[in-house]
Amino acid sequence: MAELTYRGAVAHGIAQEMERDDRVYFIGEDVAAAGGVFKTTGGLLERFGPERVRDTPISEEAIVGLVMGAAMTGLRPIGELMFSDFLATCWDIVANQIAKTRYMTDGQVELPLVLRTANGGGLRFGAQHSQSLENWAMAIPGLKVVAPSTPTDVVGLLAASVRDPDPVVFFEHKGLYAAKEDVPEGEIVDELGTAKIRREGDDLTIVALAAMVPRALEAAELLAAEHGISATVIDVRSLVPLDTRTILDSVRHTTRLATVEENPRLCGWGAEIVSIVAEECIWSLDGPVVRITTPHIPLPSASALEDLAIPSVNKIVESVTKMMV
Amino acid sequence: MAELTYRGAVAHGIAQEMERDDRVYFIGEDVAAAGGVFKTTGGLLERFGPERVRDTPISEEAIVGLVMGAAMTGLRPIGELMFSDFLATCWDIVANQIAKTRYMTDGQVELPLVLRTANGGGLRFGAQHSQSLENWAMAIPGLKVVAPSTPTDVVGLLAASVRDPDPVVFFEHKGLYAAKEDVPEGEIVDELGTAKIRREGDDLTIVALAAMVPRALEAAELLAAEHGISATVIDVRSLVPLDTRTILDSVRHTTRLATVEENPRLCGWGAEIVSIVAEECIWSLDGPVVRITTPHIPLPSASALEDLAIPSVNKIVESVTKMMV
Amino acid sequence: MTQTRGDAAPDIDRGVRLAMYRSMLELREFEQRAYDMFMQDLIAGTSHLALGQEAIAAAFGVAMRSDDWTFCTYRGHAHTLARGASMTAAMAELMGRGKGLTGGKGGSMHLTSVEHGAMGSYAIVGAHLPIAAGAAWSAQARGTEQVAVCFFGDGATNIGAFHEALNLAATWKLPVVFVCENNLYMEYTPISAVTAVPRPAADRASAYGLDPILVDGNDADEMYRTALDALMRARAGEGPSLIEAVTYRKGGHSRADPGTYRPKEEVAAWMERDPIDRYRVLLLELGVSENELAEIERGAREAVDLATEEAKAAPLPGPDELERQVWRDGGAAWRN
Amino acid sequence: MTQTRGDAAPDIDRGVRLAMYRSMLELREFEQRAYDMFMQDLIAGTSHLALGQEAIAAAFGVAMRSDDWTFCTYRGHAHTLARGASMTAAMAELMGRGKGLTGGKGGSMHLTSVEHGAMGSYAIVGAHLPIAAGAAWSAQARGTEQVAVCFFGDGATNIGAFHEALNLAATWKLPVVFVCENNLYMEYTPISAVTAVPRPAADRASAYGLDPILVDGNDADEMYRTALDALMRARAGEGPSLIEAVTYRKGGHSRADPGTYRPKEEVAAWMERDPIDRYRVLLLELGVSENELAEIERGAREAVDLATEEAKAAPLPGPDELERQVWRDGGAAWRN
Ligand SMILES: Cc1ncc(C[n+]2csc(CCOP(=O)(O)OP(=O)(O)O)c2C)c(N)n1
Ligand SMILES: Cc1ncc(C[n+]2csc(CCOP(=O)(O)OP(=O)(O)O)c2C)c(N)n1
Ligand SMILES: [Mg+2]
Ligand SMILES: [Mg+2]
Repeated sequence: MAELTYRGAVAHGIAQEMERDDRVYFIGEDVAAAGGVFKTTGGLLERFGPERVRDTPISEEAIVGLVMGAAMTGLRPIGELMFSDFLATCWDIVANQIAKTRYMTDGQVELPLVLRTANGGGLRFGAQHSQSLENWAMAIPGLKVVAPSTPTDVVGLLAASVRDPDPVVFFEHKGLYAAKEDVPEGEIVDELGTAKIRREGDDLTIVALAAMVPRALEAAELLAAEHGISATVIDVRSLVPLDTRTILDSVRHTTRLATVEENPRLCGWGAEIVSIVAEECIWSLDGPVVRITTPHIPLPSASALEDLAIPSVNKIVESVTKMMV
Repeated sequence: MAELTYRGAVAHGIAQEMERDDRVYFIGEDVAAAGGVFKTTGGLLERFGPERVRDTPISEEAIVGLVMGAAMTGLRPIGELMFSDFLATCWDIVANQIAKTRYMTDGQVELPLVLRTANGGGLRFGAQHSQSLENWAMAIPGLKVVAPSTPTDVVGLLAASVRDPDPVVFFEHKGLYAAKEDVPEGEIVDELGTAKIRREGDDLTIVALAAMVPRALEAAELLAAEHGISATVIDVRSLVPLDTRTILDSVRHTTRLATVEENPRLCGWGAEIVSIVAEECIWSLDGPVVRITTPHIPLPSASALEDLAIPSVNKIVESVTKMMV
Repeated sequence: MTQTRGDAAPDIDRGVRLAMYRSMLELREFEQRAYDMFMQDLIAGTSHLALGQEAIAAAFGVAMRSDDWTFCTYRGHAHTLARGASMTAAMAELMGRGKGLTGGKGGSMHLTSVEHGAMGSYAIVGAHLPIAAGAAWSAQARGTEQVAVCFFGDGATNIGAFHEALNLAATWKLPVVFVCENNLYMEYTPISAVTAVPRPAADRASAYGLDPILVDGNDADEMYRTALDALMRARAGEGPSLIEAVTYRKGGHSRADPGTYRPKEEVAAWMERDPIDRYRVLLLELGVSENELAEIERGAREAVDLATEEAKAAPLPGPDELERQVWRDGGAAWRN
Repeated sequence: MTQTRGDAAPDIDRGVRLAMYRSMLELREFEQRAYDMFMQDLIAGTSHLALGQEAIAAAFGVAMRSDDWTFCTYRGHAHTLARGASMTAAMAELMGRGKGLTGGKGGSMHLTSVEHGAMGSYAIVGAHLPIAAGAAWSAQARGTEQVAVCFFGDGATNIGAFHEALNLAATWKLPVVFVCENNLYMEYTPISAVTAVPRPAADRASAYGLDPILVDGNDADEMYRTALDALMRARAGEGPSLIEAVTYRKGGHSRADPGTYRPKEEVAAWMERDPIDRYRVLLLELGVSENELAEIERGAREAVDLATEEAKAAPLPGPDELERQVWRDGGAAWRN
């Protein structure tokens, strides 16, 4: 067991896979010589050399297109998009090409690739560098979507993503980069499509993702201590494939559901989960559900405003207690 | 009253607004000299001249960026994206710039612009020319989102969009271009954010959009005739602003809800509406809801497959009768 | 037209020339047949024919190594077939049949035959340039000396992906050949009306440190020499080429388009420069007999006849095909 | 460096020169203060300073007409202030105060002051080039002779939006001036490592039918002449210009970056070419007195002192600001 930050887990995870499989290559802006603007990829250039770890120009379409073309011809490339917001600058290649090509070619073209990107708010970077965009990817058939909340999960889910034969968009939360954890020695390989129950309770199921997981857990402690409400907290981890079984089982047990999303309100993964529940186990519900989200606004930059926008521990506690009346 | 096609209503609507307001300009690929690849904009060049109606290169980022820059400096421009799928090639300018700029500048920059685009499937154009992408826009705070289902609504909602001080993405359904209707004489101006009840019923609320509206209406007739189920059909028309009042009132009355979406399954506007119902009037529901959608797949090209993918009248009838058991 | 690097190249083999002729004829016959079938409503949707532009696809088809890769557009029947993809499967695909190249999923705009190195037809302008560069990166990384060839239109030179792909390919010296088929029109709009330079590709080469290469796309021999040279340079590690091949469509942009926006005299002048007619004259001059040519022509026609019959007999895709091949596991499940 | 169109221009007015000097000093003082405050944690988030690059913003600020428009990047403090935006409001914005230029909503990367023609700072590389072209289109359409000036970095020349904006602006002859501030680095990576040509902007001008313009971005006079000339051409309907102004950052890319990837000798050589130091020497040579310069310097410092004090005293934005100004009606409602 060694302590590792979420940040450090990224390089650790990439290195584990590059070591294992020489078809794994890694490209992006400022990722090689500089080790990444979030210092997530330091040391990889030195370890694997300039052929396999390479700096690109500011050309997101070229980065993602390169990764796609390489994946269909024998590499297992990883591409970095420095901020998830920049997915918009190459969205055609991601959503229209990468996602659809296996289907359009009836399986002739296979795309074992990973797009890693720094997602999420809380760092006062403003509306164009703080978005939580996992929903964009979730809404596109043909993309797998992963968003870990712990260092161990970064390593394990990144390994699973690299080994997956289909394209994966891997959302790292920049607000979690400093988070630390003891991580098991040796190879770590996790499984996509598996949610994790982080806390067991009987009165309520809270479903959260990425940076919202620690907040949901903290809220659950407060709910127990101050309101006598016992909550299960589920870390979704993977939006596609989605572990609906774990979620539905939990809702059937607790009979109440809250989702905690960092993304803006409309059409988020929370709405999808609520809808699945409303279609498949509405009779298990003992009351209305609640989606706790950022309001449907661009994210503001000022600390005083950003802190109000993104769901906080207090906001979760308040919303849940209000719903549970 | 004159008969007008949905296709003809586009040029009619643009002309009405260009005639009224000389700040309205219109640009896009092949829109001027050629009158549009769907023949929706014929005659505008001749009528308003090459300064106001202009062909662009294949440069979607430039088209949308131009429209944005012009809108903030005194024009009220309309830009065409030939197929909605191409939104992906300029998504940064749409989602990160246009949508966020008013907020980021605290209201200093105003963007009275309209992006028109041909949306939807059914024409055997395959996965990259058939998508229903209204959800992409709905998920972005700062965009208004409109999708008419009739020629009259094309004219009236287009007028409302052009006159709106905020950016509007206007989704025309290419499967409806041939649809005809008697359209009132004189100026037609509608209102964004208003759904229309197209059929009144007591047992069930069906919420539909664009090309799914006529199918939902046909299904409602069959449900009445063959299954004794009386359905209300709501044409949403405008996803942002969303007329939740009309939808919630109807669900409170009928106690059952089905949504009919052409877009792929995950995180659609149907999920949003279902979630709002689950949060705000779950006690009014007398049973599970059903979302009828295209499966979560890219759209296939072959007629035999595409017809299976997009919700059909039969599929709606089947899903509703199954849910109403 | 000038500036081809191949000017000083040795003469072209008779066999190669006949192969190009046969290939051009097949592409022509296939697409003419497809057009007829569209008109008879045996084919749905849309289609973008390369009638008149066959020399480019055929020359590359003959010049490329079998493990090289082709990336093309919605106007990609010719490029795909020129690599050896099955005409029957291609025709079946246009007809939406289950035995089509992509099982009816892709359709006319997405013909693909990976086993022949036809790595896909991309229907959104510009997207496949960076993707082709990616294949070239993989060849470079793995040291295989494979080359990616990427075909696109004049209109594509004005989209951002063109710029990003060219810059990156040139910087990394990737083994990719970018072939701009300048048919003077982007859909219905003359390329000159929307482009800041007269030669949309050749006048931009220097922005990527590349030499301008402007060739007559209706001259099969010139195309072949240019192709060979660019492929050789790519294989030798000398980096990408950007070729502008000037050509012309015989018909409209797509099925629905009669092409009436093109001046009559322009059309007439170009019809005189049909690549197949010209090549036939050349081959006769070079001593190929009328009989031999007629034989090749008959062969091409019969091949298309056969493909058409077989495609017509192919079954429609079954309903369970709908949710297959989203993922490697063969299915479309996004949940447990 | 050469090739400026302004070489033969008449001499520059004393008043203009002093205005540029004052402007450069204000930009310098403001950003140095901002840096200190970041270091004291009085400012959160990130920031990208233009220390060392002030001559470009200052020269354009002085040369532009008051109704011209500026479009800049995340590195946009200088360009915004050079148009006359309030230093107090800019500092308040960096501090996340309610009285900030954008009420705390935009922050350091999105400074905007529409009343001064500062039409926004755009934090995604390349996006604002087509947007600036759009403002120019509006000026052309309305016949106002306004000009849009768009500042961006060397790194931005490799993104697709650059290409699309340049081609369209040139084709439509739009009154827009594109100013590439080539500070030799895109974040931490030398621009030469990722670009196919040595001069990322100047070597691309011909791809849009434009003349190459390469100038010393640390020479305020040369910048001023170049600016005047490009603005005049744009106003006269002669279309866009693409200017490459070579310069250098004094510090790192952003708050977090010590800039250690830059060779020591390179840094030292450039520090010798500080635009303000050089201009001070020039002004003395031209007969401006030491006293007068000291007075200007004191004025700039005091203005920044005052702005800092006022900003510190400004209140935080109230909670009801959160859901304001998504729409023209002032609110954020997306439903009834
Ligand atoms: C990004 C994008 N914009 C627009 C279109 C619609 N479109 C399809 S083909 C075409 C014209 C392409 O012209 P060119 O590149 O010259 O190729 P050609 O069709 O002449 O072979 C256009 C505008 C598209 N497919 N993709
Ligand atoms: C599309 C996009 N990609 C990446 C970034 C991250 N990023 C911010 S600044 C920067 C470097 C820009 O370099 P340059 O254009 O030379 O401008 P400079 O910062 O040197 O002024 C990068 C890569 C971004 N903001 N937008
Ligand atoms: Mg063309
Ligand atoms: Mg730079």
